[in-house]
Amino acid sequence: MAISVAARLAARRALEPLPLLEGDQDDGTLNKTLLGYVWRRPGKGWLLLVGLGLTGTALLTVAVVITVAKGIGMWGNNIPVAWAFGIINFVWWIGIGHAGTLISAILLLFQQKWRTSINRFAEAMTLFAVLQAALFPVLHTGRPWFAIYWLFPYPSTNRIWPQFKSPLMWDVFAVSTYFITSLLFWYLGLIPDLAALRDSSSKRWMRRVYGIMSFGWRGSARHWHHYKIAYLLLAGLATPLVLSVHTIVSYDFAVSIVPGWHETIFPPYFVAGAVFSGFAMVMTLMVPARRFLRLKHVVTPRHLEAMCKIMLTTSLIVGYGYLMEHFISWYSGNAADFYQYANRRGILHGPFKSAAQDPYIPIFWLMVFCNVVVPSIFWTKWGRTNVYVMWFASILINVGMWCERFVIVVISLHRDYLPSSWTIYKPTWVDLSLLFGTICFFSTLFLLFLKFLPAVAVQEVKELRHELDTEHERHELPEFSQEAIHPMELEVGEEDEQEEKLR
Amino acid sequence: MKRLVLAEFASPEPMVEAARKLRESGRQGLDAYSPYPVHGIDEALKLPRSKVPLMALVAGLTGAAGGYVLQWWTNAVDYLINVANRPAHAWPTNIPVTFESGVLLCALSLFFGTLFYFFRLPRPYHPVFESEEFRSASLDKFWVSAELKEGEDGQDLVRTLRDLGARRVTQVAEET
Amino acid sequence: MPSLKLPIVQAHGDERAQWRSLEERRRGIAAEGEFPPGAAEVGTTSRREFVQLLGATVAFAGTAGCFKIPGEQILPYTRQPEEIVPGRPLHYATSMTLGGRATGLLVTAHEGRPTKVEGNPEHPSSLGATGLFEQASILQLYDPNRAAVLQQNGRPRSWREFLAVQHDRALALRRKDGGAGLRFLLEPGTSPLVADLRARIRTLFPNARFRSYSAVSNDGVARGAQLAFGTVLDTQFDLSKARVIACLEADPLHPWPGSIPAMRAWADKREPGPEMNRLYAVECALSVTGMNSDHRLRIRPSQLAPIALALAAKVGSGQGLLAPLTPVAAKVRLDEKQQRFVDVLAADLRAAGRAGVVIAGPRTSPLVQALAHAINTALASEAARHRKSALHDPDDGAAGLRELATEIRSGTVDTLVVTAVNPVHTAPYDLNLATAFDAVPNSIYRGLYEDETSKRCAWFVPATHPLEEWGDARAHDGTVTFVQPLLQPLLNGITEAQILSAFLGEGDKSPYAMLREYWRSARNDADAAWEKWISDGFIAGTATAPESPQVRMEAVAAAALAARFEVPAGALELNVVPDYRLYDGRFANDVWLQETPDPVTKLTWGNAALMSPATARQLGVDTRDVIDIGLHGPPVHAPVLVIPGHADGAVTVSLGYGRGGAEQNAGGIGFDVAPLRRVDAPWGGSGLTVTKLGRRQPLAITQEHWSMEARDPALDMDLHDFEGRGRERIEDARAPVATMHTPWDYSKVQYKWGMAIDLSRCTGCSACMVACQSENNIPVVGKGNVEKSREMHWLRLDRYFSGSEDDPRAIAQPMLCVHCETAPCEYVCPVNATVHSDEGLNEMVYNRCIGTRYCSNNCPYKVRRFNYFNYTYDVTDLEKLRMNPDVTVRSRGVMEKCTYCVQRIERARIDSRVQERPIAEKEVQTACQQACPSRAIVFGNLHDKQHEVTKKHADERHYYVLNDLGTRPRTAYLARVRNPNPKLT
Amino acid sequence: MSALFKPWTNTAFRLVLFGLALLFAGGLIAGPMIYVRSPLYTQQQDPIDQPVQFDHRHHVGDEGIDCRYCHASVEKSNFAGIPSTAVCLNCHSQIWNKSPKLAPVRESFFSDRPIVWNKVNKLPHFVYFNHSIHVKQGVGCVTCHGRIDQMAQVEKWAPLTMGWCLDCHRNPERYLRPREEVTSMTFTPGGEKEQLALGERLKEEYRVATRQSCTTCHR
Repeated sequence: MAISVAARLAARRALEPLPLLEGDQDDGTLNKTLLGYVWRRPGKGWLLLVGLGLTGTALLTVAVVITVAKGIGMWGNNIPVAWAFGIINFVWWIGIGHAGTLISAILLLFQQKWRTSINRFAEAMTLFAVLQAALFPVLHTGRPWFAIYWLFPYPSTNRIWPQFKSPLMWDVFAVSTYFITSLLFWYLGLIPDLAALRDSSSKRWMRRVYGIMSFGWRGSARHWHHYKIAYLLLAGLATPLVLSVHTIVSYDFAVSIVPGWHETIFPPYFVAGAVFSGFAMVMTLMVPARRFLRLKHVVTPRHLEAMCKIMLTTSLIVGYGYLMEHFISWYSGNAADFYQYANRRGILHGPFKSAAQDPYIPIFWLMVFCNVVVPSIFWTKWGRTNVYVMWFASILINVGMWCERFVIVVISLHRDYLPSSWTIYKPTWVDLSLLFGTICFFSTLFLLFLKFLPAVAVQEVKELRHELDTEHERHELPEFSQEAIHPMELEVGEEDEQEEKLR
Repeated sequence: MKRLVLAEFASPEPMVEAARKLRESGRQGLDAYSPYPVHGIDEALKLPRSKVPLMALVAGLTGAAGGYVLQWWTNAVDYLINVANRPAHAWPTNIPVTFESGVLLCALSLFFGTLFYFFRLPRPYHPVFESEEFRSASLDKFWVSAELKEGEDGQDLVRTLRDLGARRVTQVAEET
Repeated sequence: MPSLKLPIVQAHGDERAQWRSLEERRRGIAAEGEFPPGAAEVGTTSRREFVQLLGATVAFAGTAGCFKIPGEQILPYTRQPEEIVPGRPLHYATSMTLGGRATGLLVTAHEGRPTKVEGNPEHPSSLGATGLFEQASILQLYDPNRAAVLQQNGRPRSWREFLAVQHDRALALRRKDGGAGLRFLLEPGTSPLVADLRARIRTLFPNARFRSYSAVSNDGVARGAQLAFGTVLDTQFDLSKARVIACLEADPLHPWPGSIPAMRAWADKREPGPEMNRLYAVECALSVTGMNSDHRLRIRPSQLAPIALALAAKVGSGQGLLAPLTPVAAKVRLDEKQQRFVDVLAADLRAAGRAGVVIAGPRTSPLVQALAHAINTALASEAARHRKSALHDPDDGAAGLRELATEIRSGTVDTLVVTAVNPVHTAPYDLNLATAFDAVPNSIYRGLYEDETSKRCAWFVPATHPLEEWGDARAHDGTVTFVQPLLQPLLNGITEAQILSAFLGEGDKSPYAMLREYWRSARNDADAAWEKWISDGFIAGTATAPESPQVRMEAVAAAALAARFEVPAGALELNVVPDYRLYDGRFANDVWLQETPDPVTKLTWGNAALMSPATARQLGVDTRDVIDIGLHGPPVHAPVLVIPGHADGAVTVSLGYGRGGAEQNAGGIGFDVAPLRRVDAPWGGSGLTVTKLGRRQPLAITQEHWSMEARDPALDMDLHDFEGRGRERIEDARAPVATMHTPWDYSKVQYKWGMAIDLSRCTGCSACMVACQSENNIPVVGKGNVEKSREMHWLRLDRYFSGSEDDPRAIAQPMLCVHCETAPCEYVCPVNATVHSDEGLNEMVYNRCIGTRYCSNNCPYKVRRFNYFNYTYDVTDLEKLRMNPDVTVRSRGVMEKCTYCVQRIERARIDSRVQERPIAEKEVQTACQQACPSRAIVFGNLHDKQHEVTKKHADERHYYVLNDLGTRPRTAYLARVRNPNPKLT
Repeated sequence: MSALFKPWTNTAFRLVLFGLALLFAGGLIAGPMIYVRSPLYTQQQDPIDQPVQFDHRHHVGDEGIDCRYCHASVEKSNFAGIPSTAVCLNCHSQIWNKSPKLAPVRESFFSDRPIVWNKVNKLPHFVYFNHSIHVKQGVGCVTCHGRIDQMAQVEKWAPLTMGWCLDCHRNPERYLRPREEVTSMTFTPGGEKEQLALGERLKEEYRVATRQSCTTCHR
């Protein structure tokens, strides 16, 4: 029997990917929409948010000063829980900082076209996240004024060197390398757009500023010639780097002998968790940003959906990690290990009654809920296309990933080998303001970035549009360019609501 | 003092075409400018293969080697200490730092090398900037520049460019 | 520049003479020969010391980096005392008296500054060991809160003014009525010198009265002896003669004054085998002795007498001396469990015969005491030794106070001299002593601190610390012991003898002169032997001869018959005990003791109402709930602490807290139990009322978790088990663990340091903790930080319970850095701050540490401590004198941990190499080892095959904690083996 | 309307970048490292005033008094010892007993108040140095304190950094001398080679076992 045209169209519609760019764009419109807002006067909402951000940053400063002036005693840390918020926040931020490089590097290598509209954005987020993370390793030491330079191998008058068997030394190299590389990668991509800003600005002094920032870039073919390769190589470099960084962070735990830390599964599961939280953070920031910067035509539902899929995948990996830890702890028959995980889950504690009374059990289950249950909503097309859903989900995932680090760091330590030293950890106000403060500092930097730099890699989008033109991709599915607008119309309500939130 | 003729094109293809024609006509000191890398311009201008990968490779290997030697020398040679009964020179523990230092040096070379050596930047002033219209080169238009020889007035060059489809042709001179 | 006068420098007049004589007679390890002069720096502060403290107070202490070393000065002597070599410590013999019993000490001094207390190996009540109190006394010496000013109603007065005033007044009293208005309330004492002074005062003032009082009285002993023997005798127990030991509310395994020999003797017979002794404990609150007992019966206090009676009857079983008790015992009703316990114990005692002994606690009722005496006599026990008590006054607890109070109220007392420690605070509330003291026109109080009592007295005289005074006393066995000062009174202290002499009109006579004169008159060999006595610290062979008195059986039986045992059913009982750390509160300002966890409850900085889990459930309270407890008097607020093994239906509280004196550290810590005590029932009673206040209060407990959770760090097994399955457990716990790394070769080095800790010997008394704190300048972190579990003790005592919550099996385990050969802490340190020495020590280099705390995370034993704050920034100049100059004072933000007392190793190493000889076996002792009363800790060179530590490392009981982690510790533990009675298991 | 920047800005821009790079490398890395090695930081050759103008040139050089006469505990203790006032007066009660230079000494002796000297060789509080063992093993005074006999006013001669200590602890043979020559200011075995030969011999003879374990000096 014959299949109706409508049905065939519907079927194709379901299979065809959503468009990467919406509306009929050319370089001119792209310049207007992607660079234009830099010249617009800052809105009230923006000012308000920056204000809040700065207040939080002030709080952060206070917390840091107090910590350095009085000592780590201002935190809740104790023996055996000698690491707590400091390290949790460090790992959390570093993890978040993984999405940027991943998107821009790995997706570039895989030639995923959809990366172009979000990579700049994600890279900036990476930088600012790593900046937060970088605060903690030094701050959490007892004597930061020494840590700041004793951790580097320089010839000192006492002839003593750092100890390279320590994962902390690996951390020092990994984090600093990661930060520097991401910064350079980001800036290299930014240069042509800075030139574009220089040339599109009306004020001469502004043109001067951007002129200097762009090092006098003039888009010469001889430059593009090297530029393409250099950019590609940096991407190729950043890919193993991004994997190495969280692997090394996971060594901080995996290399130790603490039950709950000494896990061979850590490196992959940490990297997956990092990507997971990173994408969640990109999502959290992107959903409102694309609305207020009017970027919907370049950051389309297709991008959002792709991110949802990645989050779903990584959440599955993470979930598998959780499962394995608990399984192995039982399978290995190691009492300390078994107790460790029984004490986390609070159920199936075998002979250890006391394991069921741990005050931290809810945090473990919150983690499971946020990182395993919540993301499974992305199995549905609805979940992947409804911005409300993905936005709230992404926020919950950020919470969940923080909990994961709490579970690993604090819960493992407070129930280690000798029960005689077991104790409970309670954070102090300094701990909390450090967490809150870094979040504010992060958002402040991000808002400034959104205001003064192009949030989308303009030159790459132009290039993409050009490619699409030449490939006549758009001509293949004229009717879908209409259909594809659909999900955006659904959002109208949400936009107003979000605008409300900011006013 | 250096003099240039600048020609603006609306889209990449005619620019590439014009560039090729000029080169084939044996003109020296050619260059093209575009907001994003344009396909085909490289061979149009017959640009030699880029040395960037070589530089990156050398830098990366140097970094890695340096990183490894540093660890080995400091912990196993210069001040050998019994740390937890582990071998003083334990190569597996040296892998992370070796890798990271390799990446670091490679990245630094890629950024600063290309910027300062291959691009000869920073260069806030360049003759092309003498023309206000040239601003479009980083936004949405595509330019070709050709250097004028001593005493050449360049009228014919202007004409050829117009014939090649340039929407706008100007002549700039390097300020001294 | 902080600078304190060095006594030697400012010495003058006959004081100088004393110092000379004393120094010539110093005993000790200082190198022999003629000493040319050297120098000491900045007053008593030695160079090392001074720079350290400077470092500690300067911000960024311990910088090797950015800051220049600040300027320093050196103050050499003007005339150098011969024997002082700057930088070399000297050791003086002296002693410390508690409850009238002197413990011989050897005190280390750097440039005239006492820094460490050790036991005097030759002294009978020390045997080289010390308890918590002796160890902590050094801190008290330098306590900035100590009183320094002699005052009359708050106005400063000079000693000579005091003498003048009192002399005139005394004369008046004497003329009036032979001093009928003169009363003395002294600390229980055994000093021959004081005895002589008292006698002379009596001759001058025939109607004056002397009494002595101490809150921790042994009144039971005196009354019991009176009942049993018809005369007051003091009983000691030589446990080396005992195979079966029954403790009735007795606690001989904690270093109370005079009980160190008992601990040693008991421990010596804990080697598994036929000769192994067996310990039964019958008690209310779980005590140190109870934790170490092979069998323990928990009872309410009121049940002790019936059980003792039943036991006596059972041991006698109708024949011999104890026969008269059989009919009396018929009225005793015991539950089935108690009955069984008593039967088995009685049988065991009878079987043991002369090797059996029953020890009744010093505060048990006279009847229990008498019954114990009766049993011991019936068994012809060789362990019980009766001697004439050396105390000046009968130890009758608060009875003397009551008489005094009535006398005062009747207005007969004009002058009251108080040298007893703080009676106003410790006296039972029904005496209302405070108001009584107010009524005395001329009251004089001599004390270390301006405390509750000084507020109530017209005159206050600052007391000398034992390390500041000349004097004498008697050891637990009567041996004459000398007290020799290590420095002149830092704070113008006055000795008890000086106060008494004031009433003899002898004017300002130096304590040394008094002592010298007395002994010259007392013994004709004094001049010849004096130097030896002082340098030995005691007169050998002056122990009181034991007596073998007859038990007046009929009196005992009559008392037993008269005794009423039944207690209203369900009535809650109170049990008051002296505190394991503060004694009666006299050490309340000693932060070392405040922060030392209670050996049983692990509670620091305060006391609590201890009760069993069952009782807590019944009262609907839990640990940290605040309750009101009252016993026929005003209630007191007390936090609950649920402790397994406590008797049901009873609550235990300890003395010494809730202080309101001028002592900053003691103020507001814990609650005062005086309102719960009455003169006729000072140690509790039944009818305790408890009301829950619905409030909670933080408790600074250092160990919250009781169970070992299947990790078995402390192996604890019964004898039969040890011969069977237990042995496998031990062998598993020492089996070599496979490793990828070729073990480091230590065979080349001369010394391979190691330690062995015998859990069978360790009673958990915690003396080692204080010794370690004193030796290694370990800071005190305070209540708040202990609540956050940031205590700094390098050596802690873990206490685990196993078995049932009601009748648990308890074990204490000293836990300190075990110096793993493959130390997990080392490979995670990014800056090489903790590494291995060529001799296998796990070194901690403070000045390299940046405080990542990674090492602590990776230490499976959790023995590493972190300076979360700068704990030494507010140390006063006075306290700085206490610091051990051989150990760095750690700055904020660095890790620290047990170093095996490496400073002692290095000192010995350098000495031995300068003298071109190897280090001798006993030359290096760790502080904990030296202090341990039961010799549970041994340290030494594992290369030395003859060394005790090497033997212990080969012992069949030795194992390594968490062996399966493959850390290869240098500290071996010896499994605890108990010797339960098969009939009871 | 001319270009945004003038040609000279190219050069200027590059110079600025170069300057910044230099500032970072020099100011943050090289600078401090040079500083801590310089006498400015190590306090070598810092003049240190003393309450009494004691001239070692005269006492050691001219009179040839042995170091140990005043620094008496050097062979027994970690601390070499500063002479007590009485020691000064052993001689100066006879000679120069009227000299105004020695007024503070006499004042100290009769008032029984110590003379306050200023320390020259200071070590951080976490470093434990012991004179007796070094003297015993044949390390000369001059090796660490320099030619005291040529110093009018004693000054810190060696940097006393850990690296400096390690130099000797790693190869003592370069510095050892016979025990009887320890206090000699002028002893020399000859050249480099002789010193090594002598050092090796003495190392055997004195059983010198220098240690590099941390707790040797840090406790």
